[in-house]
Amino acid sequence: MFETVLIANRGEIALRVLRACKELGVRTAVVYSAADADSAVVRLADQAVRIGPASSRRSYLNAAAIVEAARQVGAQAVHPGYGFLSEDADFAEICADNGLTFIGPPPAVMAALADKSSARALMSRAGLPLSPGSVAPVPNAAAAAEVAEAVGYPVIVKATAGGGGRGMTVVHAPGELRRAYARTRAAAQAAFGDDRVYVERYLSEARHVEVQVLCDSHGNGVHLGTRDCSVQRRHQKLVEEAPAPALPAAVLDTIAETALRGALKVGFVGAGTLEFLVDAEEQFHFLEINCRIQVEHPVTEMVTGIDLVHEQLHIAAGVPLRWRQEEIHLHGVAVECRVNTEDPERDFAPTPGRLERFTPPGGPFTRVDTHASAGYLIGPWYDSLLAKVIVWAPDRELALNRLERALEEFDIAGPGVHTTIPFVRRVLDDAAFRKGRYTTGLVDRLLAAPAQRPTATPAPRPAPAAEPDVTHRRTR
Amino acid sequence: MFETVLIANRGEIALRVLRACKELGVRTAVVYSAADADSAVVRLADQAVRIGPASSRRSYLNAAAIVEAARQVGAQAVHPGYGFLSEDADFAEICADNGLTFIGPPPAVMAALADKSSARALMSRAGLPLSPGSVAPVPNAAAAAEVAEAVGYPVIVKATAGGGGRGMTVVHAPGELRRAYARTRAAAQAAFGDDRVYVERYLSEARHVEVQVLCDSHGNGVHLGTRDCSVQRRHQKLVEEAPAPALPAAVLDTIAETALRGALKVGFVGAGTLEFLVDAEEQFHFLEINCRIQVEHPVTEMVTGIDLVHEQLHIAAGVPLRWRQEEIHLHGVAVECRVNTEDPERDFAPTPGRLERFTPPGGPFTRVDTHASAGYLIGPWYDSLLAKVIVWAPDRELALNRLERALEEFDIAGPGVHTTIPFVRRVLDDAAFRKGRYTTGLVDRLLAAPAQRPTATPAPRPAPAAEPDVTHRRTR
Amino acid sequence: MTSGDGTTTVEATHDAGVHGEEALAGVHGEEALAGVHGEEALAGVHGEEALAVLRRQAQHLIAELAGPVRRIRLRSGPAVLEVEWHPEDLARADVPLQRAEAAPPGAAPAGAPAALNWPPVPGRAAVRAPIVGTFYRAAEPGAKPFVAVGDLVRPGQPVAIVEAMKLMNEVTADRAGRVVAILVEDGHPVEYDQPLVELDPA
Amino acid sequence: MTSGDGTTTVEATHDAGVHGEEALAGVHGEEALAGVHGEEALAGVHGEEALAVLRRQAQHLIAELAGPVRRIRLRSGPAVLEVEWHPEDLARADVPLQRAEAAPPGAAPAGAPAALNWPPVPGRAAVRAPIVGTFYRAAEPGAKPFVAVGDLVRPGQPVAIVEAMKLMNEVTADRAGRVVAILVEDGHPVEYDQPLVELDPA
Repeated sequence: MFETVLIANRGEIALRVLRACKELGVRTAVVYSAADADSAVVRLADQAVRIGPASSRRSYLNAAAIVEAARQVGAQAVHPGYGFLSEDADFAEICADNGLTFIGPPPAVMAALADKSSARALMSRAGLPLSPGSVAPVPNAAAAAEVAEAVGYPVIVKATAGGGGRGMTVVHAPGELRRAYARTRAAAQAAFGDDRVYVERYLSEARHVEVQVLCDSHGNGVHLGTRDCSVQRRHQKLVEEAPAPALPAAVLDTIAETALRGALKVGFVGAGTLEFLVDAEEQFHFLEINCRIQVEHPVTEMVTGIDLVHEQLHIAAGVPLRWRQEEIHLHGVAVECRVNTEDPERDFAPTPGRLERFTPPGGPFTRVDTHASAGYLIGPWYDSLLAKVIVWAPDRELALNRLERALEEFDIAGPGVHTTIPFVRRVLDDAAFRKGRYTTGLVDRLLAAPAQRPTATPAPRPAPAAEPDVTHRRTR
Repeated sequence: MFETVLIANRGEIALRVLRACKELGVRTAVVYSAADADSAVVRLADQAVRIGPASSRRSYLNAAAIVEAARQVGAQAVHPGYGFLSEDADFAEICADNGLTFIGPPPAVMAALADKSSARALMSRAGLPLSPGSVAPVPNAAAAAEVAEAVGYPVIVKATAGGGGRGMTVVHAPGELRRAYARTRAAAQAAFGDDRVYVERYLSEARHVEVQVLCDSHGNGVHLGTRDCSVQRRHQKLVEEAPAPALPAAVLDTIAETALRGALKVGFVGAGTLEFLVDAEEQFHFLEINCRIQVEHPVTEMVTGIDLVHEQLHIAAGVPLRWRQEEIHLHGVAVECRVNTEDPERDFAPTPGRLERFTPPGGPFTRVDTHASAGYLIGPWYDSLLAKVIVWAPDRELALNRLERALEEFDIAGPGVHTTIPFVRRVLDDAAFRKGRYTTGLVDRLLAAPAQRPTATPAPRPAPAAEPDVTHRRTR
Repeated sequence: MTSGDGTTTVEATHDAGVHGEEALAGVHGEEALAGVHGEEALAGVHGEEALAVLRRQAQHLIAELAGPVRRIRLRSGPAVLEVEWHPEDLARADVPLQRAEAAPPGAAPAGAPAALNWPPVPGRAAVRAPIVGTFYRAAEPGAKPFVAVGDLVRPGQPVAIVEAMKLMNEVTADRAGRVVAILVEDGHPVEYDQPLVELDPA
Repeated sequence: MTSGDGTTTVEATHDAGVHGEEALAGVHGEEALAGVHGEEALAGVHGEEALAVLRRQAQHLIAELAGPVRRIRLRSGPAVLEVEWHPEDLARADVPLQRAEAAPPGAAPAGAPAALNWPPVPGRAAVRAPIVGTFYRAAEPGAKPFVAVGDLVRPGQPVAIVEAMKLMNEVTADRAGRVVAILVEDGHPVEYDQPLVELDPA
């Protein structure tokens, strides 16, 4: 095992990684921006290095500063968390060049998989079913229209360099295609410096099902079952659960086994997630692979008893996988919801501010991952994720009851601070969600329906927030 | 299931019961004293009734006020938690007389088991091995000396009406017996209004192993394995774990099965705990049975996945047990420690005060049960239990590492407030504890050794606290 | 709003009328606060703790009071907290102490019923429930009530009964005064310490 | 201790000598506080929030400053927080703002190194590290240092190099002044924004 690991992230995931390191007896060092000087992870780390100002471009996205910090603290490895540089193959390579173990797949594998189009091609060759559409980028609007005609409308035009909610446009009719194609290319060029796009059939009422895999550096791999993350608003996940509900066990097994085969074929190493869309006919289609720990990894931990960040560290240290597939059992149901400091009533706009009260829920089978505490100042600089509440229960109904109970307990208050808790509670109340028969269309349906506001006096509206640093605001 | 349950307790256990009720869709009502008007459970309950002043004799021990409150809120059942009236057979009977279900065993069973001497006799007839000594109370000092000679010194003189740490005297040599006998009788008369005592062999270096049972009102029962609670200071438990470590599985199984047989034979109903001492030869001796939820019940929940308070409610509502013994599996290891507001450097004196900071640990497989939050005022009136930190891991070493990690995170500060966390960390550091080879002598050994104080500036000493209400300060 | 401590004082004035030269928005109150703070600096954290309690209590108090408040004053031992508002700010008298904080969004109104928010007028006294139970104005059904509005009562005079577990607990006045109001309907449940009968002390 | 906001001011006086009539333990500072509080009442919660920020920053400042402090004053926009201590209370100047709070018991000293506790003397300026890296006083080994104590520097004049990832980042003075101290040893690691060279502004 490593002697010192540098945590190159902030917020709840930095704390999550710190916890794993401490539990394994690894010395912890963390980088931080000037805005995070008072953060919990800085307080708890064995060492902390200030690497830049609040702006993430000059701090958490600053590869040179991070490598310099790793050198200063004598770290052997860098854990990138999620977001920021976690899927940046260049950063992984810079780490390698400086004698640091990047905790993730080898740089070449990352580079191949970060490009969505290339990942599609690789996974298709590895035997994974893709949604109908182009595998290679389409060279021009005419080619795009050809693909769209072939697969049928609606289609989605996606940037190969895009991440999650950004760089994609849904096209409902042939007349819209040319403009959507041009716009997506331009947006992709602006956002990612890469204007290649591809076209695939758009499944509006599908389930987002993903598979957690662990692969070591000796060619072994296991899958840890499925998660359903269909509760999304503009491709931002809000509620996640494991295992995916209301699908036959045989279908889930097939998806999980297929995913693991694909991961092993492309030489994946570490903790990764393969995302699929499952249509109404229970057919599944590969979407993309994420080469890092996911925000929603705790639901898998709770149903398997396996600490995924521990396993990331073991794998990065060269330890062979400690389980065979038949030793991994899923117990019960785990559900996570994200508590973002956003106002669902104002189109989920971020609401920074000082937390005057912050008392997370506790009790049986209830886990909270958060970097916040009473008195914490939510700045306008980063991601609005404030806390994750994760519960476990022997069955889904009890798990949902438990999550409702936990959210009712969660006491968060500060001038101008709003959270997604009221909206999540609407999701948990929804009849289709309760039955497990929901799709990625759930959130739009709820947003279209009139919200039943609690009768409490509305809190005063905050002053408009400063523009958040968007680099970190991608789907995970 | 009940429509409304009245929670007749305070602090973390009141919140624990409230959580269980909410998860089962049961309406919650809670009683509170004037000192607890701002408590979390009062905030979260559907209804709250102020039943008296801070003094527990006039509030949480006031049976008439509690029954009156139950009538006012229309409750069908009363959950007594632990401590206070939870093992008061008279209270259970008053509940029954007023048409309320007392969540616990039938009053007659409780009455028989609350008397330690009677419980010993019943369990002996049920086939449980007792430690050598008298079964019936000893009528005079001469009879006590006779028993002591027969079983060999040291012996312990125990009040039949005693509870945990109170009403017991250890006698090391024949010359001390007469005085110890007289003193224990007098103390028992003063404390419990009942001066009967009995004599048994004293095992100074034994393990405290207890068995959790669940018995329904239809004659079915299961055990949920063992807990080790040997880390005690003056019979107050500080650290508990499940399952009991470093004993052969066959021995643990025998203890658990024997305990369940005993519980079923005496007509026990509900969630109960049978306590045993296990000597160096791995022989086990019945100590007592507790007819209520225990403080340390979460460790059993974490290794079984069964919510014990849910089961108490189901059993009280007449539902047959939902598991057969062979369906109950233990996974991994869970460890709990109690965070009391006491100063280990001043003989564990309570340290009341206002919490300026209170940030409990979070993260994977980490559970915190607490009624406190930032700004909470710890009054001098009640028990000093502030929080319980419970962790789970696949194996014991990782569980202990995780508990250390969690305690390091726990940020508690307020003028004059001290906690048992530094002392618990000494326990976790102890080599014998680490190996699982510890006995009830561990804490005394640590207290005799020079403590390695952290080098931080000592905080100012608080003003002497008001005398706490001792009625609630018994071992559980 | 008493905390069981004999030295605790809480006053609230509902009067929205004119006010004198001292009512310089907040300054008067904060000066009192500053004075205490300065004195207490020598005594370490105790003064701060006491003031924190006062602030907290003031927040609760403001949240509990109905209608615009002009002035509040809290004292606990040597610490004093006093706040006075401008008349034109009456509608937002809660802002400086953040009324929103005292009522967590989404929290059901549990705990103290409205009747515990007492006294409505400074100087008034209350006879309070000695036990949780059912309030009765008369010794038995159909009998004459112990007291009626306008009556003068002596210390020790029975004014009501609270029944708990079929035991009748006589409630007596602890001081002389004129009955201003009966605060609970006959036969309704009451909590411990709930004001039952409002007195204008003689 | 700047927060990036142009209107933020922090002053700390280490002078333990005599002081004038204004030094009435805490009252002066609290009066300022009270004034702000009163003015800000109309502006709603912003004043309170600003003051909470000031209080927090004051705690940090006190925790970071070495030696006895006589007076601190923080201003951020319209909000002001000022505290002044009696000279005989210098040893416990931390009490009113609870120094203990700023250093959680048991927490390892992580985060900002001692050198970030700056400035030691009001009015002094610092040239700070623009990036995390290694501090060098000269352009190359054996060369003459860019500056030495006592030198006068012009705005824009190079005063040091911070090397990061083998790139040499020239550090230049942002104002004119006399070099009072070199705050970091040659070849030692520095964090972002760490004071490197202390200037007495000209």
